[in-house]
Amino acid sequence: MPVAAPSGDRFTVRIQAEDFDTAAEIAALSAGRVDIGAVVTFSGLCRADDAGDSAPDGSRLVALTLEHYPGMAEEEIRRLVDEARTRWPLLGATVIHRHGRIVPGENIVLVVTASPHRGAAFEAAAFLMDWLKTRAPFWKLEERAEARNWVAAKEADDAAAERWTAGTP
Amino acid sequence: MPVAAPSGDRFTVRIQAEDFDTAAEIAALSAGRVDIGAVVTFSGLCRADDAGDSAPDGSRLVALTLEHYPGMAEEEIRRLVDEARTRWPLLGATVIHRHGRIVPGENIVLVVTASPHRGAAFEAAAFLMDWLKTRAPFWKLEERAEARNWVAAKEADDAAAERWTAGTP
Amino acid sequence: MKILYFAWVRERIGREAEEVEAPDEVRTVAELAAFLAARGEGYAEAFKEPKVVRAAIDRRHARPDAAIAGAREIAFFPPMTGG
Amino acid sequence: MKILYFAWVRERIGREAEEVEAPDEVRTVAELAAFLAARGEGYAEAFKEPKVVRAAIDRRHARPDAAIAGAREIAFFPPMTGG
Repeated sequence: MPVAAPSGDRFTVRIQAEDFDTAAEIAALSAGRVDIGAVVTFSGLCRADDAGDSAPDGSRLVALTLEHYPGMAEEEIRRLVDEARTRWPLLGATVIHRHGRIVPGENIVLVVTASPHRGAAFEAAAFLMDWLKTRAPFWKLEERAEARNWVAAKEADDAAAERWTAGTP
Repeated sequence: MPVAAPSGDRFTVRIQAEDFDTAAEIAALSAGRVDIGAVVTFSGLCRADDAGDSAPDGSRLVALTLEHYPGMAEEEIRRLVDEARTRWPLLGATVIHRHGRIVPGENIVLVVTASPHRGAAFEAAAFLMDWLKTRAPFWKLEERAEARNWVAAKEADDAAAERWTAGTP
Repeated sequence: MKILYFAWVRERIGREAEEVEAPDEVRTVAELAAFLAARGEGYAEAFKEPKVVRAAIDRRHARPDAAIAGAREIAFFPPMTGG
Repeated sequence: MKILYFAWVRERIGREAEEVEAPDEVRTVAELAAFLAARGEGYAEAFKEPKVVRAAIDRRHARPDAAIAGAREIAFFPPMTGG
């Protein structure tokens, strides 16, 4: 569970079907404050050639459908945000993950981190993305002209998450 | 000089007094394309306590004035972007650096990177910021209640830039 | 206890959730998976590579040797592919 | 050639730019800095710690031992603090 936030701290996790507005999320985190020196955002988008190498029929992606575990997804991401807060001096963080059907070019996930310093903002954002990939309970179903397949987890994602490990979250 | 961009590549460097619109810059980079999987933005803001530790009179920052070398600043940042393009598979990048008087809470610098994959987008953005700090010809003059001082370069910034070195840009 | 299934585990079993009373000798996540695998063809298919299927106990990731005593909700699913 | 000064180098010297004809024996950035340092009090103050002052030749960073022959524009400035 999140530690009670010192006043001025802004930490948000949302799981939603709707798209998000990156600019509004940056503004929500940083508006009216003068202690933030660095804001990093990561937007993950659906690519037309997502996992294209492994498409059995080589056809282009029509859409992804993201299934999630509603009771757990938000809780697990909150735990990752709490872990990030123990590691870096964050003044705010926002994670939004969409579910449902998403077509190429659309947003899937947003991570925003704010800190006095750039290193912390960069590292916390990369950490959140790496861990979110391997721990947040979401599953991508690919829809192509001739097939639908569940996307296989990537070993590269496990490796990316492992690089933060000494104490895992 | 930038290599002629393959069609669809979007690389922009701007030095300007005006503020920038992060959302518009993300949109300019990613609108209408389905090959981008990851967009990372870094916004550097002016903090009220910027370099506060070293303020001779401990007073809060009133403003920063950024002086730059107009003929060189854009060229040097373009060289850094070109270097980033040789290192990571970027589909676009935008760097905007402001000059002139900037008060706490305002934007100073924006870096946006777009790539098929998140690792490349994160690393290229961090690389551009680290190198920009130590190589782009900008100088910060602090204005405080009782003093004005040129900000001293930080060894930590040199160290951050050095971590990318094997071949320096 | 309540058991939930997601993604291809859900598709193979053909249901999202069910109430299950496991016998007392089923004490861990791995033992529960083996118990479920014996319930029919879809189950057997879902759990045929038991190391691939992940689990959560009461909405927290759990290892195969985690004890299930006292759990209210246990979920089985493939490796996550969000983000 | 044209010489430019920025930030506190500019302030100490009291000017932004000037045309300078350096004698032939001034061949490197470091030699040019030493030559300029001898032009007066402000110059001496600007270059009193020569290792701190950075230089660019024709808008590219240049080391102290870089040759200045053929340069059109040479700039001197403190370590950069942008970003």
